[in-house]
Amino acid sequence: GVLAAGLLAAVASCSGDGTDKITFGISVPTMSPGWIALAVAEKQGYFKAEGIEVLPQFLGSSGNVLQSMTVGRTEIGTPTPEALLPAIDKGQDVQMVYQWTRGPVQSFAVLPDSEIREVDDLRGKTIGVPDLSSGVKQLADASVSQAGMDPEKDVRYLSVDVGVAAWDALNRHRVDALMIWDTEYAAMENTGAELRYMRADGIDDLFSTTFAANREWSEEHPGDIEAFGRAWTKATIWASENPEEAVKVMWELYPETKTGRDEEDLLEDHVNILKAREESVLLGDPEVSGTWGEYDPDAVRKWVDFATETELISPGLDVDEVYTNRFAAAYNAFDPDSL
Amino acid sequence: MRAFLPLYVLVGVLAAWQWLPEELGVPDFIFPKFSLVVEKFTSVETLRLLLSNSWTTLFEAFLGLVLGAASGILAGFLLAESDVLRRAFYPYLIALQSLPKVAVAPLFVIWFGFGLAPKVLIVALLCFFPLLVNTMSGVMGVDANRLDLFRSLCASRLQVWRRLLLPTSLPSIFAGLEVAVVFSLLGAIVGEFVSADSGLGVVLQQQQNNYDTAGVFAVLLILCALGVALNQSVAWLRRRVLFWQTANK
Amino acid sequence: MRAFLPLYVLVGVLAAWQWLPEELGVPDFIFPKFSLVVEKFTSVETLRLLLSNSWTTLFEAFLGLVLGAASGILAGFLLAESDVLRRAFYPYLIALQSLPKVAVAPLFVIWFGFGLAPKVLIVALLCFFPLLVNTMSGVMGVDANRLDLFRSLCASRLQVWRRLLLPTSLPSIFAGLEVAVVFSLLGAIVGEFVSADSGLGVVLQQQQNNYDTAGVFAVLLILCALGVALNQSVAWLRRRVLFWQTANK
Amino acid sequence: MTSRVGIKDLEITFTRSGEQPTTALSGLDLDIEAGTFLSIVGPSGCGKTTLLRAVAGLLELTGGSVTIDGDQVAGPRRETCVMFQSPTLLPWLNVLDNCLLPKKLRGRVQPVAEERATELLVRAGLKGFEKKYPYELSGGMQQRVALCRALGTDPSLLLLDEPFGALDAMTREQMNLDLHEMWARQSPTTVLITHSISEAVFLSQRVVVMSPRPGRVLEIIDVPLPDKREAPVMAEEAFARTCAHIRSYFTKGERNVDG
Amino acid sequence: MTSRVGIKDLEITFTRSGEQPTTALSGLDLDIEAGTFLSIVGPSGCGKTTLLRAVAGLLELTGGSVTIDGDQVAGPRRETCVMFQSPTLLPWLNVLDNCLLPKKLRGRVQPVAEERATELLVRAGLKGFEKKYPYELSGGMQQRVALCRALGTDPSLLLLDEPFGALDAMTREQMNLDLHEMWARQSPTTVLITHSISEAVFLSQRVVVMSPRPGRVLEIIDVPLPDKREAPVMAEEAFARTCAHIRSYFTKGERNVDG
Ligand SMILES: Nc1ncnc2c1ncn2[C@@H]1O[C@H](COP(=O)(O)OP(=O)(O)OP(=O)(O)O)[C@@H](O)[C@H]1O
Ligand SMILES: Nc1ncnc2c1ncn2[C@@H]1O[C@H](COP(=O)(O)OP(=O)(O)OP(=O)(O)O)[C@@H](O)[C@H]1O
Ligand SMILES: Cc1ncc(C[n+]2csc(CCO)c2C)c(N)n1
Ligand SMILES: [Mg+2]
Ligand SMILES: [Mg+2]
Repeated sequence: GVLAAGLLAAVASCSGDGTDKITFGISVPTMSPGWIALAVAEKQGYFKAEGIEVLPQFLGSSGNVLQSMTVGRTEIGTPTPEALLPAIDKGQDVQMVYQWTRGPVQSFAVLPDSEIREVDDLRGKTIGVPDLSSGVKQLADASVSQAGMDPEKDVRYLSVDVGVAAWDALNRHRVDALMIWDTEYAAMENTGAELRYMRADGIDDLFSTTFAANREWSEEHPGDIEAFGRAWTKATIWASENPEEAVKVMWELYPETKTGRDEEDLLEDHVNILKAREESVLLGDPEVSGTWGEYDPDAVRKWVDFATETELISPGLDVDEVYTNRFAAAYNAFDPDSL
Repeated sequence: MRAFLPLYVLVGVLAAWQWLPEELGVPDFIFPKFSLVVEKFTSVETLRLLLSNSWTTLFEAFLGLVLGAASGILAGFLLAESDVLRRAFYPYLIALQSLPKVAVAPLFVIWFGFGLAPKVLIVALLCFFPLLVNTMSGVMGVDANRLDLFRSLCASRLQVWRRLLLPTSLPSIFAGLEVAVVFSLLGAIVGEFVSADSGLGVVLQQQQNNYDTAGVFAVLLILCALGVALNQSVAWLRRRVLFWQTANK
Repeated sequence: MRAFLPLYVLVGVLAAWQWLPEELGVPDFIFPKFSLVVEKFTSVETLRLLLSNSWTTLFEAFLGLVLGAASGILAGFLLAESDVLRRAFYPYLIALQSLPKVAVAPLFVIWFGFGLAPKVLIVALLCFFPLLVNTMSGVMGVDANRLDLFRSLCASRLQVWRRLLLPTSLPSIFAGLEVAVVFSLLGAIVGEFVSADSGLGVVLQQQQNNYDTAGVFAVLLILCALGVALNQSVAWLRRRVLFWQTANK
Repeated sequence: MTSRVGIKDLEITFTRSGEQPTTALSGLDLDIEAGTFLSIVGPSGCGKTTLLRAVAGLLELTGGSVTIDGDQVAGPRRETCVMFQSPTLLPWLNVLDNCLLPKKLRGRVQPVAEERATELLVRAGLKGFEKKYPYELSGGMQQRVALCRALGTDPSLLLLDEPFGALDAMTREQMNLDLHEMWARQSPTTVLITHSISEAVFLSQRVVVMSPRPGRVLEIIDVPLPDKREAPVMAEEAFARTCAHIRSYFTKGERNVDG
Repeated sequence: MTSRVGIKDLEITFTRSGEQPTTALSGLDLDIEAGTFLSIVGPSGCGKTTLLRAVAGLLELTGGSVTIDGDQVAGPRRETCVMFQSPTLLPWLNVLDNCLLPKKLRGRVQPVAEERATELLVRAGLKGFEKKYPYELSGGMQQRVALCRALGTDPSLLLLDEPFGALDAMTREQMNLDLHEMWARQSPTTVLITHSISEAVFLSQRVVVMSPRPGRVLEIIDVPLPDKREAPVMAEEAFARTCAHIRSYFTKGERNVDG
């Protein structure tokens, strides 16, 4: 009884009081080079310089992040749109506030010698996805539909997890193609795997993981959001310019990520993964255009339309309500050369 | 009055489930109230979906339970029988148990493919241990006089096993079974989480993903009901089989 | 000869682990041979990492075990004591157990925060049931004559509990503990898989990320070792406490 | 420190669903005056133990009533002490702790209680076995421990179910004398079940002879001997006569044990 | 169908680590000729049960040797049958199945074996209880079931540990006669532990008197009675004289029960 009470007390005290502490809920289970900006911003003091303290929480999936946001345990979360839009549709009062991955992170992959050349060739084939329920599969469905096939009948899905299991399934021809995402493919290639990628035309604009915040909180703490976004931007830039340093920073702050091969190989591997993620993060060169974290209204509309079409959400969701660009100027308000 | 306590508790639990979330202002997609969950069971389509997937999960759980329980009981007798065997193999069996199922599930998928096998094996692995330990513990508790009786009658090891140790350890084995039968469901779900094309675990993930919390709760409710039903079947069986234990109370 | 069986088995297992993967042409990142796993333990840095994370996991497992076991034993006695209580509450406890931990772990994180609490609770939930069932089963097996003795001495319920039912059910409780102590590790890992910043579950996932299968096996090896050590501690304790059971064999 | 027991029209039937019920006792009447030493003899399986357990409040009656000092017996009572037919020692307690169990259940064990128990054990020939565990004792030794446990409680109603069944003649005689002495000193109402007719006569003021199942009282025999009993009593003619009278019940019919 | 038992310099000591060892038997010599009926009497705790268990091959000897028909006893033997001091019935078997257990362990139970067991049960006064379970029986009834179980096995060496301790005088006498009759018919070598001196003399050809612990043989008394025993034998002078002789061992010292 006493113990339980103690635990609950501990729980109560760790839920932030909201001034300068921001709990950042992340939709993957663990730290990875794809999220290296987090480590960099911390280590380089970008968060501190902005007067905020960020408490990162790896929550495993977008759903968990969103739920955590509803009960106010997480201020800023990193859902994917296919999880976020239905939540908004169901009445969760959240808003996209920072455009992070500006394009899709996932694509089909096949072995180099596969007879599958384009998405059309997938007819009658088996596609490996991390699990049958993930957003990955929804986008796979969409891609297959784009190519004029019926995802229910013309292809088969098999859940193959990620990592070794997924690679092994492809390699042993238990599946004909994989549908996973950038950083996972990079990790596979790091092990010497050779992959050939394909993407359906129609889903090019469907950006992936993005940052969202509780609307009420963001109205009360606009400064915190701006501070966070600016620090994140700085870290992203720094990491893209100093990838090796960035990886070492990650190792330092997250020592458990430094495991596996010897240090040099691992450094190369992690830089590769980081680079893979940057393809979507740096898409359209936001540095040049000064549009870090800013949403392209058309891209958002495409997403909402797509979600409506695929019955993820009911028709009539107001596009302007799901995102805001009002903090975007602040994200870009710094001197890149000062980094 | 006291006889009605179970009923009161039931009503209380359901009432709390119905009213508390609303009272506390918890949104439906975080903790849906009871009526919303019940609604899930009113659509024929949903019912059919739940039914067919429950069947898959139950089947995996059942196969794994039979496999795990049978080998657990057998191993329990073998290890209780011989000190040498116990010292030689028990540590490895414990080691096997200490492998987190969530971590080995992907390995199982690699080794055993995507079919029934990995799920059944995970269930078996989870059910094996309670029966192993409880069988051993039951055998240890055998009355020394009865053992002497059998020894004096020159009973073979198999006879001692069948006519003395088995009945003696049955109460303990049944306790193990009561635990294992519930764990078998958990194991099937873990297996389905990693790789499956049907089963309640898949439905659960899909509904989580669709933000259909009431659906998630409906599946959890089904799992609870299955767990209770399985457990109570074992308890019922125990009362039948262990008549001499309940009768003299 | 027979006394050396454990040693032979150990050597056999390790030899198979070392040579079989190569013989069968299994790639290292699917099933690394033993020497590769051992190598993991040669770097001071890795060792330090493993040690500190083992500590986290052990701590969670231990807290949860204490919480779950204590409440399981207590509930076991209460439910064994009263038929009405059992009928009123046992089904809910089973229902609670039937909730797949992998599915409720995220809910726990949301309800109880990111700290120790959700992991400890998952562990407690997992450990609760074996002890509940085994305590109840142990109490049921009490000798009717001994119960009459206590009744004839007008012993209070608490006295019957403390001086008769507790010692009587100790063998069964220890069997439950032996199971629970191993499950406590599994629970901690499940909890860490959902949300954690340290612990063997985190290391495990990182290694999976890095395709460091040898590292995964190293962590699994540690978990096995911890499981065996915990289980053997309980077994050792049992032999001490249950001296009257082992002595007359 | 003594209790009066009244048994009226007692019936006890054991039923197991789907089986023929067994009527152990039926229409049994018996009054035991306060402070009496009463023995019960009867064929094996006639319901002696059942009667004892009914008086101890350990059984639900299916008919009739049992009263102690005028109160209906509804459950075990503090002033009653039972020694069961089997020793029923707790395997996790050593001999001394087994003896002290009743005291422990009634509060803290005073050093004087421990001395008392040790003394009883020594008188029972168990010196040096205080720290041994039950499984290290012979059958007769276990029985003696159980008796010591019962005698240590100073009850006002003492119920003994074949306390000396596993003892040799001499130990038994010695224990008989000890029991008599204790009864003479504190005169608890004592009910003794025994298969030894001479023991019954030697120790009791009254002997109840029971019929085969369903058990009833055949006769209540007043023992025509002085209250103070010592070994020479057994040589008296009245002793032999009473024994013979009781024995006649057991040899009357040819084979009337059990049904 | 009979066995010769030889016991040489037998010593049995029980040790528990950290405790003082108990020497139950020391330097015990005894030869039992094939087909003899031999009884053992001695104070409670003197080592009778221990001796029986050693002969049955259930104990590891700490010294000396036990042979049956010249073979060293290394474990339980098929031709030996033991009846233990406590009934040791299996609670999950009914009375008849408990009796048939030895047969079951030796192969399929023939209908004739079942008839035989039923008959034994009837002779033991347990008619109508064949389908009851042990907890539904009185102490004495359980003991009779255990005896029926032992007698049903037709052993060539029969070891009985206080088989009649919980029986009333009359049932006991009847069972004595039954046992004697069975022995006379099949003459297995029989070792009977009893606390009843008259029972020992009535049934046996020889009576062994044991000393208090550590148990040794004090005297082996040949019973000067004809091999065929019937109730009138007890009236003979030789019977009374032998009983008195044995009893003298139990009354010699003042209080020499146990240590
Ligand atoms: N729990 C029970 N269930 C069913 N029948 C019972 C139970 N206890 C006793 N009996 C029956 O009641 C009758 C009387 O039993 P009880 O134990 O009182 O006999 P007893 O006189 O003490 O015999 P003994 O001298 O052999 O101990 C017996 O026939 C027995 O079968
Ligand atoms: N398992 C054991 N461990 C330790 N000591 C034992 C054990 N069994 C018997 N003893 C001791 O050996 C001695 C002889 O015991 P045994 O049971 O042979 O006596 P017994 O002659 O059969 O007595 P009784 O007539 O009371 O049955 C006793 O002092 C007893 O304490
Ligand atoms: C940056 C980032 N990388 C990977 C995932 C994992 N993930 C889970 S579902 C899904 C589909 C997204 O379109 C992806 C990619 C993530 N959430 N965010
Ligand atoms: Mg009785
Ligand atoms: Mg004995």
